[in-house]
Amino acid sequence: MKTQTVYKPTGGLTDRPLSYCPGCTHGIIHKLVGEVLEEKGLLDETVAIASVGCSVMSYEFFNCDTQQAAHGRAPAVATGIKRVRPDATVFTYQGDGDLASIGMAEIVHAAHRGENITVVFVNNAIYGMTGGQMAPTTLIGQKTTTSPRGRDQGNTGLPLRMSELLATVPGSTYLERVSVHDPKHIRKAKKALEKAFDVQEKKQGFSMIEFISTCPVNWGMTPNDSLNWAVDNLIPYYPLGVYKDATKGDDNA
Amino acid sequence: MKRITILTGHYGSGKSEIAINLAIQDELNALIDLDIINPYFRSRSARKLLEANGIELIESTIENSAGSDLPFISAKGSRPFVNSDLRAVYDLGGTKHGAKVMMQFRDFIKNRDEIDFLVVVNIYRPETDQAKKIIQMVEELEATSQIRVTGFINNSNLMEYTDESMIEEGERILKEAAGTLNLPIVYTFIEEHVKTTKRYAGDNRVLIRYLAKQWL
Amino acid sequence: MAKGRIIIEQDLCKGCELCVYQCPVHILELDTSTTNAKGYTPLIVNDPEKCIACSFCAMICPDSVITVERFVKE
Amino acid sequence: MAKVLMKGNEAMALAAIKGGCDAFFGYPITPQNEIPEYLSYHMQEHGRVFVQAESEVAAINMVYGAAGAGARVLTSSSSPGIALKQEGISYIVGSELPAVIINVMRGGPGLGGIQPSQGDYNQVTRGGGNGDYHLLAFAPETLQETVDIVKQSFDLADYYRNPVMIAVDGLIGQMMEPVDIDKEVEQKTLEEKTWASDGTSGKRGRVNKIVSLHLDPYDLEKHNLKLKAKYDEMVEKEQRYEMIDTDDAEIVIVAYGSMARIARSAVKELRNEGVKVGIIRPITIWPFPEKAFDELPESVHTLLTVEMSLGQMLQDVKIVNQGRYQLEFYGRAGGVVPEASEIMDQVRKHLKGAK
Repeated sequence: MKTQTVYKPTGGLTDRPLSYCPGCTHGIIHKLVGEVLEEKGLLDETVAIASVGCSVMSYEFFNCDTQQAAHGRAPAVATGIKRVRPDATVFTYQGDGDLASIGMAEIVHAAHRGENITVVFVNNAIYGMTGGQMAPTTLIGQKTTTSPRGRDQGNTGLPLRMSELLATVPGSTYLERVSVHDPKHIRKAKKALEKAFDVQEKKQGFSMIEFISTCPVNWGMTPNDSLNWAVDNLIPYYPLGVYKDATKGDDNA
Repeated sequence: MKRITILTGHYGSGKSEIAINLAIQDELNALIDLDIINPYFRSRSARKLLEANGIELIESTIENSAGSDLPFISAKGSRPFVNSDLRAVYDLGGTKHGAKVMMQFRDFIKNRDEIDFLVVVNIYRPETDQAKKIIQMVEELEATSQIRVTGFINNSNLMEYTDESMIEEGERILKEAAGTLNLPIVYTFIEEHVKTTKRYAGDNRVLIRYLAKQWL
Repeated sequence: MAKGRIIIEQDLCKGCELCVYQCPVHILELDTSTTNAKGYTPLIVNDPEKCIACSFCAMICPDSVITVERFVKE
Repeated sequence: MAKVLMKGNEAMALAAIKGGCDAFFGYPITPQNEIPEYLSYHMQEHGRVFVQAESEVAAINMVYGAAGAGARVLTSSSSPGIALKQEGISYIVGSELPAVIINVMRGGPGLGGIQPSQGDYNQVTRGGGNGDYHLLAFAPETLQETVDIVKQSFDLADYYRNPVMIAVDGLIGQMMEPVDIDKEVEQKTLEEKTWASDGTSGKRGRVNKIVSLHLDPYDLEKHNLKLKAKYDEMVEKEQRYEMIDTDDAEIVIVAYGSMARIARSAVKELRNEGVKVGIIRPITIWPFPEKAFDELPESVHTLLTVEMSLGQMLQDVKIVNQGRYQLEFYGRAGGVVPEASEIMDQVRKHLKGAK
C-alpha cells in the first residue's frame, strides 16, 4: 500500500542524539525551532546563539551557524551578530537561570533597544545543568537543592515572570508564553514561534517565546508526571498567552 | 578687552592654555574653569601658577576632589557676572556639550555688552578644518549656551611643528568663516617658538604652554 | 484497519514514555523485556492495526525518533 | 599626508575607522569617553556599527558576537571596565576570534581614580579572565605610534585570530599631539574568514560553529596547545621595542608608554650632565621584548625599571634579567605622574661610586 509521510524528524536539527534527559521538553522545543526554520527556508541564513545551562550543547543540535555564549550573555552576542549581519536570522536559546538571573541586564536591554532578534526562552523553574538549584522562576514552596525547605518568599522573593516583565519594556515587539505538554499546545507553540520569526523577517524588532518546560530528573518525577506538574503548578503562575503584540499597534498588552 | 571673556570651541583647540595666558598677561582677577568634559589638562591644574599671579581660580570640581570627573558647577562661577569690579576669563569644556554649562549662569548675566564670547579655532583640528564646519560649530555653541558668539581666536598650530604659514592658513580659513558670520578675529595666538615679525588679525599674543609643560 | 504506521528509531529512543500517554488509541508501550543500545527500554507498537496516523506520538517525542506514515488509496 | 592635531582618544577612534573597524561596542568610563563619543558620530558616516551597550560585560559579548560573524570589531574602556570585560575576552580567545581592545588606564584598585596609571600591566599581560591565554598587547608612547598600532592591530587580530589590546595610560588618551593619520602601516596578507558563523551556511555549503566548550580534557588540552603555538609565534615575531641611548650606557631605564616619555626627558638632561644612561622601551608588553635585553652593551651594570605602578613590569624584567644586572625600581601609583627630576634622582642614586 502506498504511504505518505505525515511526520518526520526535522532537517532543522543535526543527526546528533540530543544530550537531554529522557522526557525533557528541551527536545520538543528544539524540534519546533528546527521545523519552523526549515519550513520558512531560513536555516541556511540563520545564526543560533547557544547559552549556558542544559542547552549548552545546543550548538551541536541546531543545523545552522551557531555561536556559543557565556552564561546570560546570549542577547548581547546576538546583538553583536545582528548589527553586523542584519540580513541573517538570529535567535538565542536560553534557559531561565541564564535569561532571568545572570542575563537579566542583557535580555532587558536587548528588548529595550528593540534588537531585531528572536529569543527562545525555556522556563522550567530550576537550574538543570548545575544540579537542580533554585532559579528566579522557582515556585514558592518548590524544593530545590538550594531551597531545601521549599522556596520562601521572605528569603528569596517571588518567582519572576519574564514575559510580563518584558511586556513593560517599550522596545519589545512580540511576547508569548506557550507550553508543549500535549499535541494541541505543541501546535500552538509552533505557531507562536512562526510569528516570532515573522516579526524578525519583517524587521519589526524584538520577539520572545517563553516555553513552559520540565525537568523530570531534578524535579524528581517521571517525564509524564512532570508534564502534569507543569500544567497544574507552573501554568497557573505563568499563564499562557500573548503578552505583547506591537505588530498590531498594541504597545502595552 | 571686555571685562569678561568666555572661551569656547572644540576640545583640544587650546582654550585652557589661552585662558591661563590671558589671565596672566592681562592680570585678570579670576579664571573660572568650567570644563566638565576633560578629566586632565584643565586650566585648574595651573592653580599654583595662577595663585602666584594673584588670580583666583574658580573651578568645576568639588573642593578637595580635583581628581574627580563629577560635572559640578561651583556657585562661585557667577561672581564675575554679579560683581562688576571683577575682570575674568571663563574656560569652558570643548564642544557644545562643554558650552551648555553657561545655562547655569544665564539669569546672573546682567549686561551682555561686557562679555566677549570667543570661539577658539585651530584649523589643524580635523573637526574645525573648514569654514563650513566652523560655522556649524558656532551655531551649535550658541544654541546650547544661549549666548551670542562675539568673535574668534585664531590658535592654528601643530605644537612644535607650527610655523608662520600655518598661522596664515588658519587666518585665511577663519576669515572665511568670520566673514560669513560677520564676526571679528579678536586674537591670534602665536606659539612661543615661532619668532615672527608679521602682524596677524586681532590682538597678537604669545602662547606659553603652561599645562603641556607641567605634564610632560 | 490501520490508517497508517509509525517507524521508530529504536536505538535513539530514550524510553521516556511521553508518546505512550499521548497516544489516543493506546497502542504504544515500552518493551520492558529488552534494552536498546543506549540502555533504555525502547518503544514498541502493541496493536499496529489501530494506528490512526495522528502523529501525536511523534509531536511529543523529544528525541525525534518517530516517523509517521499515512496509508493512501492507490 | 599632512599632520593634524588630535587628542589621543579621538586619534585612536579615527585610526580604528581607518584600520577598517566595522563595529564598535562600548560603555562610558573616564578617561576614554572621547573614543565612543567620536565613533558614535563618525561610524554612521562610514555605514558602520556603533552601539552603546548596557554594561562593559554586554559590550564585550557584543564584540564576541560580531567577531564570530566575521566583522572587525573594537571596544574601548578603562581599567575597572576592562576588568569587567575579562569574561568576554577569555571567550574570544577560547573561540579564536579577532578583536581589538583599547584600555586607557587609570589608577586602581577598585574604583580607584581617574588620573593616569600603568596599574593594569598584570591585567593586560597576565589576563584577568580564566584559562591559559595571552593577548597581543601594545603600550605605545606617542600619538603617532598609537595611531599606527591601532590601525595595524585589526590585521594582527585577524592574522592570529586572537584579541589585540592597546594599553595606554590616561595621559596618552587625553593629550594633544600632531599626527599623520594616513601614515602607511605594514599590512598582513589575510585569509578569508571561512570560519565565520554569519548566517551564510547556504552559500558555504556547511554550517560553522563558534565555540569555546571542550568537555573532553584531552580535546581541550589539544586546543590549548594550538593556542600556545600562536603565542609562540607571537613571541618570535611580534616583540617590539626601542633602544634609546643604550650604546654606551651604564644604567638603562626600562619604561613604557607615558613613563618612557618622562624617562626620555630625564635621559636628555642627564646626558647633558655626562651621565651614561639609556632606555629600553617595550612597545609590546606581551610578548615582553626579551630580545632587547640581549642587545645591551657590556658597559651596563644596572637596570632601573620605572613605572606608574608599584612594580608590575618589574616582574618581567626580573624574569628576563636572569641575574645579569643589578635591578632597581622606582614607581608612583594611584595616578601620580612622576616628574623627570624624580627619575634623574633615581639614576644618580644608582651610579657606580654613588652614595
